[in-house]
Amino acid sequence: MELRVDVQKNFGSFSFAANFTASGVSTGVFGPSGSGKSTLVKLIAGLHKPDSGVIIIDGETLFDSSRRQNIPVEERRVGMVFQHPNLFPHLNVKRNLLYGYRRCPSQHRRITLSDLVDVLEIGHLLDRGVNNLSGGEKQRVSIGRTVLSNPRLLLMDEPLSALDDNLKYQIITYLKNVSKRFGIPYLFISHSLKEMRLMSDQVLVVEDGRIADQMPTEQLALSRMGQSLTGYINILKLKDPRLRDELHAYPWGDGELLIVAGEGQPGTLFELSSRDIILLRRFPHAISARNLLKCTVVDAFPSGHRIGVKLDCGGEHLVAEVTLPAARELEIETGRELYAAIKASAFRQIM
Amino acid sequence: MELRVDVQKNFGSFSFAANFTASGVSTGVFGPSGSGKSTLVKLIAGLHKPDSGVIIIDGETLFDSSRRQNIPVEERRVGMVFQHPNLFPHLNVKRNLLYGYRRCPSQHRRITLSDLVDVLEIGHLLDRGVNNLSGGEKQRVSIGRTVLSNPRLLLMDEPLSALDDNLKYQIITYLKNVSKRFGIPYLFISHSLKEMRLMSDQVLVVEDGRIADQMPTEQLALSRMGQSLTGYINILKLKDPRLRDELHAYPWGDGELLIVAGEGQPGTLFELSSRDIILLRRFPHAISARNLLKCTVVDAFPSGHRIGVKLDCGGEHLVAEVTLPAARELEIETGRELYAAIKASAFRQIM
Amino acid sequence: GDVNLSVAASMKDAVNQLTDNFAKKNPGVKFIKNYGASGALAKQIESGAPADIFISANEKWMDYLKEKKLMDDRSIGTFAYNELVFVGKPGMKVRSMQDLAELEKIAIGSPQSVPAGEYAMAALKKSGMDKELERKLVMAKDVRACLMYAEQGEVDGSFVYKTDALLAKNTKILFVVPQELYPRVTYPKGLTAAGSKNKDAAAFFNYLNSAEARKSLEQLGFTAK
Amino acid sequence: MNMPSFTSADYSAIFLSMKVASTATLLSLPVGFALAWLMTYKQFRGKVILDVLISLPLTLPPVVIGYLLLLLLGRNGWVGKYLLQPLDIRLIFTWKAAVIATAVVGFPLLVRAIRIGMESIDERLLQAARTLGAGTFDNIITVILPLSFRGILAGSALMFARGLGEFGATIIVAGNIPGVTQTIPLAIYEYTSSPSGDVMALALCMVSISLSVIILLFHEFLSRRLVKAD
Amino acid sequence: MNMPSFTSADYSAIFLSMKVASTATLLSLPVGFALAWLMTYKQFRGKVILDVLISLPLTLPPVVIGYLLLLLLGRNGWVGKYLLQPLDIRLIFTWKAAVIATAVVGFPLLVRAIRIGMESIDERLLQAARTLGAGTFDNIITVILPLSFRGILAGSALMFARGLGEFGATIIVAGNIPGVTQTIPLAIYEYTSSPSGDVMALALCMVSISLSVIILLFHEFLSRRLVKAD
Ligand SMILES: Nc1ncnc2c1ncn2[C@@H]1O[C@H](COP(=O)(O)OP(=O)(O)OP(=O)(O)O)[C@@H](O)[C@H]1O
Ligand SMILES: Nc1ncnc2c1ncn2[C@@H]1O[C@H](COP(=O)(O)OP(=O)(O)OP(=O)(O)O)[C@@H](O)[C@H]1O
Ligand code: MOO
Ligand SMILES: [Mg+2]
Ligand SMILES: [Mg+2]
Repeated sequence: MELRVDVQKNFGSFSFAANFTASGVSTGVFGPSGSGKSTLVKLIAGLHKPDSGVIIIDGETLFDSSRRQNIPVEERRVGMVFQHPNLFPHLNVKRNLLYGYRRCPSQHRRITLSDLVDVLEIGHLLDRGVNNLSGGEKQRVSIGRTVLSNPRLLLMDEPLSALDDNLKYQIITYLKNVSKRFGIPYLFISHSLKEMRLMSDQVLVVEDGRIADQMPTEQLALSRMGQSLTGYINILKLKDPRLRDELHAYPWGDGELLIVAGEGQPGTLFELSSRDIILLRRFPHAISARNLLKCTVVDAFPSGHRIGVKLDCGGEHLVAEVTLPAARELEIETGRELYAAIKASAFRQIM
Repeated sequence: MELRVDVQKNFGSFSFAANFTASGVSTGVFGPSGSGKSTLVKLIAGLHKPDSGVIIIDGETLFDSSRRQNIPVEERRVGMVFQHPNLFPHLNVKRNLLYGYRRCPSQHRRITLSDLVDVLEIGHLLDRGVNNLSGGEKQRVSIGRTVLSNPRLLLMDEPLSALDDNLKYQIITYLKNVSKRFGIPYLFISHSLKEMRLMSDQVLVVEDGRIADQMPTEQLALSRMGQSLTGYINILKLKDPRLRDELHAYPWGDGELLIVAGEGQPGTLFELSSRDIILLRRFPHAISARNLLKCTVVDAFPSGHRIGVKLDCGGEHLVAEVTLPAARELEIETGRELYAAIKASAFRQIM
Repeated sequence: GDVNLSVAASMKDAVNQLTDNFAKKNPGVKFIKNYGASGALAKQIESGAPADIFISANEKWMDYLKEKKLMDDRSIGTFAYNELVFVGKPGMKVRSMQDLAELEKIAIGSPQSVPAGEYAMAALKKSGMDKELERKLVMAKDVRACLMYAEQGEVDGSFVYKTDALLAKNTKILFVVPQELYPRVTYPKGLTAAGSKNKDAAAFFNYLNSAEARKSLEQLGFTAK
Repeated sequence: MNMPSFTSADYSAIFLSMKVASTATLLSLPVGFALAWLMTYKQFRGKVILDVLISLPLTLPPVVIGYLLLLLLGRNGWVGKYLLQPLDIRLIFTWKAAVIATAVVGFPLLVRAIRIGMESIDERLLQAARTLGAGTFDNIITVILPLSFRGILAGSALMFARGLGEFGATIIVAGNIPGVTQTIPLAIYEYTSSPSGDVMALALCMVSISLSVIILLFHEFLSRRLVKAD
Repeated sequence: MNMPSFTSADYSAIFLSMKVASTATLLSLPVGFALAWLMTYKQFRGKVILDVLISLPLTLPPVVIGYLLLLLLGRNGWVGKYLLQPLDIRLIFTWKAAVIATAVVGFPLLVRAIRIGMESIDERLLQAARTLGAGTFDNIITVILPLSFRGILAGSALMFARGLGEFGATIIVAGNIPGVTQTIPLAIYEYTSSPSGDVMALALCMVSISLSVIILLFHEFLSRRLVKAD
């Protein structure tokens, strides 16, 4: 997908301007409260009309003020999940879910009700009215309704904040799968850098009504590493584990990573915080960390009051994070050989 | 405060029953989506009428079905923040904020507008109407409105999920301060174990329409340590740092903790994840971790697939987390002496 | 065939009797009767409402249609006469126009819209009482309302037609207004332009002039020619 | 007092009143809904003029409306002359004229009630429907219609009840012909203008009241179902 | 055509119509609001009966209502005999009687419009107000009243307009006394009763229409301000 946006919109007390081109499947929209994130997606969906500018998706012009072109919302095939669930109060859960599906031309109908219902855990709600659902239940139905409309672009405005972690990651996994399987690109608004990391490849940083920056989500994560509690999150694709002791051993680089076996199936996608990597100059003797990897510094860069260290461990890359004094002591510089200690419990299975 | 609740309520498709006594200032309500958290607080506020039972706050009966007693909502002085902001659309931000304040008997008015406005960062919104506020702005006004009503008990239903991290922790700090300074106890609903840890001392675990468990939040955190990404969070009170290298050195136990200096003032309250503590049998030589503490195992307990290790480090306690094989290798047992390595960047300033 | 009648509401009972009698003798004739205020009836006829015979409560609406060439001029004649009377509580000492000065409130029909009111006003003027009574007069919607005000005791007395006074329960005729004080109360009748081509209508129109018809009218308190 | 027995003309008046009031209401519903939609959601030139036109029948005495309709639909009126006569339709003095009179008089009530209902629909729901692919018409049918149902219901009840009581305009355009165009109010009028008619007039009033009670009960019932439907 | 000039009786009819319609509307507002609240938010015995009573004036022909009011308020009526006479108040045949007739006839419109407005208030706002310490009455004044303002506005406009057109009930209880109780519709009625009165009747109609245009414009203006007040 290629999304070209160059729009201006004035609300009197607030003015908004954006000029960017987003290509790729998953784009995040990140920024503080009141910065204009919701405004941006509403402009793209057609719910706000820009004062001037153009909006083009994959060569198709949705809006062009100079040519007086403005494709109506309902013909844009742009699905939107709002911050507020906005369920139709006169329809039950099932009819809400199917509202967009029924309006989608049949050649585009690829996602079906039954898949979705399981992931969102709303099977028991299907025949209920929507007015007395709990906050989380409403939001799940709202997500389902939009996904089922089989849009060509999905705009999601903080869809997950009302949900607890388990459900949240399950839904993230599902949304990514759907997007991948059916080729639906999306824009995803979130306050959570973690959600952002999981959901998007590139990110639009919104500040004070402007797109202040556009960068790979990686880079955003790296730049905010110092401020974030969880640091930079390394994402690792692993497969075919062997069981060793009570741990799973996954082939990785030229060695193995030992990871605590979660309940359920062995995973394929894991995250690892930069904070969970301890660097040592010399090989330690007994250490609680199960993984001790020999690696080489590829790059070192400042991030807030800390130093980000990019490591090459037998062909694979990892980002670790150290303080300035530690960096000096470890004599961090490109080419330096170090040991990285990582606890087997530090890995978190995403999928 | 002592809150005694023993109520039953049937909604046809969903039935709810709770029987507990909560004492203490800060009580969390934790549980999956649709389990009945909102229902519980609505029963206490008087917005749902229990089918039967009693609700007593500090010896004052709010509801007693056997005595046909039912103090009306507006006389309970129980403040409520809803999942949905529910702002009055016909009043501007300021009038919304003052709605409850004006109705609070003057002897109870202790929290005032100006304090609150700064913390919630809504000073620039005061004269705006509420209909076009952003999602986060609305929620902040909603929190402010309830706090300003100077209630004797605050019920907060996921008040923070629409907010970004910076603001979130700032508001948490403020809410705790307000609660402490004016002696207002609260019940706090959240999906986030972290928010829970920060906001509550004890927690009611809601499952399937029942109070499945009631325990110190510590214990909930410990028991969920294995499942949680951030592990168990050690909370440390520290003060009077010296600047050393580019780090702050805080006196702690019989030694010092080196912590990355954040922007702004040096903090007094820090959190440290159990995952961020690496245990070693022997003293390592160069290590990126700035803190290397000698400590003794006080207790070891299983948590999911891992082992929680309670350590005594010169008089102070810390909880670390290791995998089973690591535990064996380190020969974890009560009384064992170990080194705990902690990176200076692993600490996060809360206040 | 069908005969369409447009009849002033005050003539309802009389006309009902006459049509019933006529229909008995002429089973083939079906009457379609429309009762209303004379002005409304005239305007309906002007707008093309089906009407063969028009019976008005005063002459001005008949003249109105005549001017518009909607009536068969030759047929127009008087159907009946009525008399103006003054009703009030039995036992009240009111015997003449001059005695009205004693009363508090008097109802008359609205002089502009109600013929009975017009006649009453004329009588008041002629007897020189109009100035004296000006502030005591209540203008009623129609004669029926006049009578009702008196019956309910809202006014001390009302000017009504003799035919209406006969319906009274709580009031009775205190005096009959001398005929020299007001123009004669006339109910004109006529065939409309369309009605003149309707044989049954013409037959019924003739019947209205019969002795039998006259008898019916007199029974109800009208004066027939 | 013995309950007086109704004549066949009375029965047909009762029947006709119901027929006229319900036909007028049903015919007005789609038009009223469409106009309410237009007035609520669209900005256009001459909106105020349209609003005034719709509300006019409220402001003018029914009798005047009757005269105006007569002028319009009659032999010499625009509609009468150029539309009805060529098509050989006679309206004046038929029950259809009563329907038109009743519809015109009750129409402002219907439109206003539906408008109030529509104005309180949460706009975000309409936006959601649009992003889900519902075009203007689809949105009207599947969102606006059901969500303004209370207003439609209330408006219909108001209009039907008003229709049962309509007298002034009906007697002018439809005439007061027993068995043909005489509705309950017209029959009451007749009874009150003849001796000893009061009892019968009162009895017909009671019928009118009972009919409106039935309509109100039905309305309450539907509203409650609406609330219950969780 | 020369614009006919109004007589002084006509001017006083215009003035009186405005006075009567606005007095009736203003007096009915508090009662109408209270009843609408009762009907919307309370369940009680006899609710349906109250509903029927309120809606009755809609269902009955205005003239009948006039007669019923006369029976009630007149010298021998319950209210007249036991309340008005002892207090030495004379209503019948005064402009106050016109106000009462107009109020009774327009009341159902007012109440229904306010109800529709109230029914669409988000219940969660009322709950929020209660948790913030607002008791029932406080809630009514500070939340329900402003949020049902559109309904109140629409209802008042409806009622005022209906008041301008009220004829049947007024002419019975107030009489048709030029300069004292003759409102515009009564004056129109008089003009239409004489063959040459059409022009004047039409002129008065135009006045009535203009008045309602003013009211509607005012209503539109207030509604828009309501929307704009962001
Ligand atoms: N229609 C409007 N009229 C006036 N101001 C508006 C309008 N819509 C949005 N705004 C203002 O624009 C700013 C940006 O709003 P927006 O909803 O886009 O923020 P956001 O980035 O989504 O914030 P949040 O994370 O809190 O949802 C806010 O200050 C808001 O009050
Ligand atoms: N008035 C009601 N009538 C019927 N069912 C209800 C009612 N209120 C709540 N429920 C049901 O009770 C269950 C618990 O709802 P509740 O809102 O308390 O959940 P919750 O724990 O707050 O969930 P969430 O985290 O998603 O907000 C839900 O399944 C909901 O659908
Ligand atoms: O106001 Mo009317 O003319 O009796 O319906
Ligand atoms: Mg937003
Ligand atoms: Mg909830």
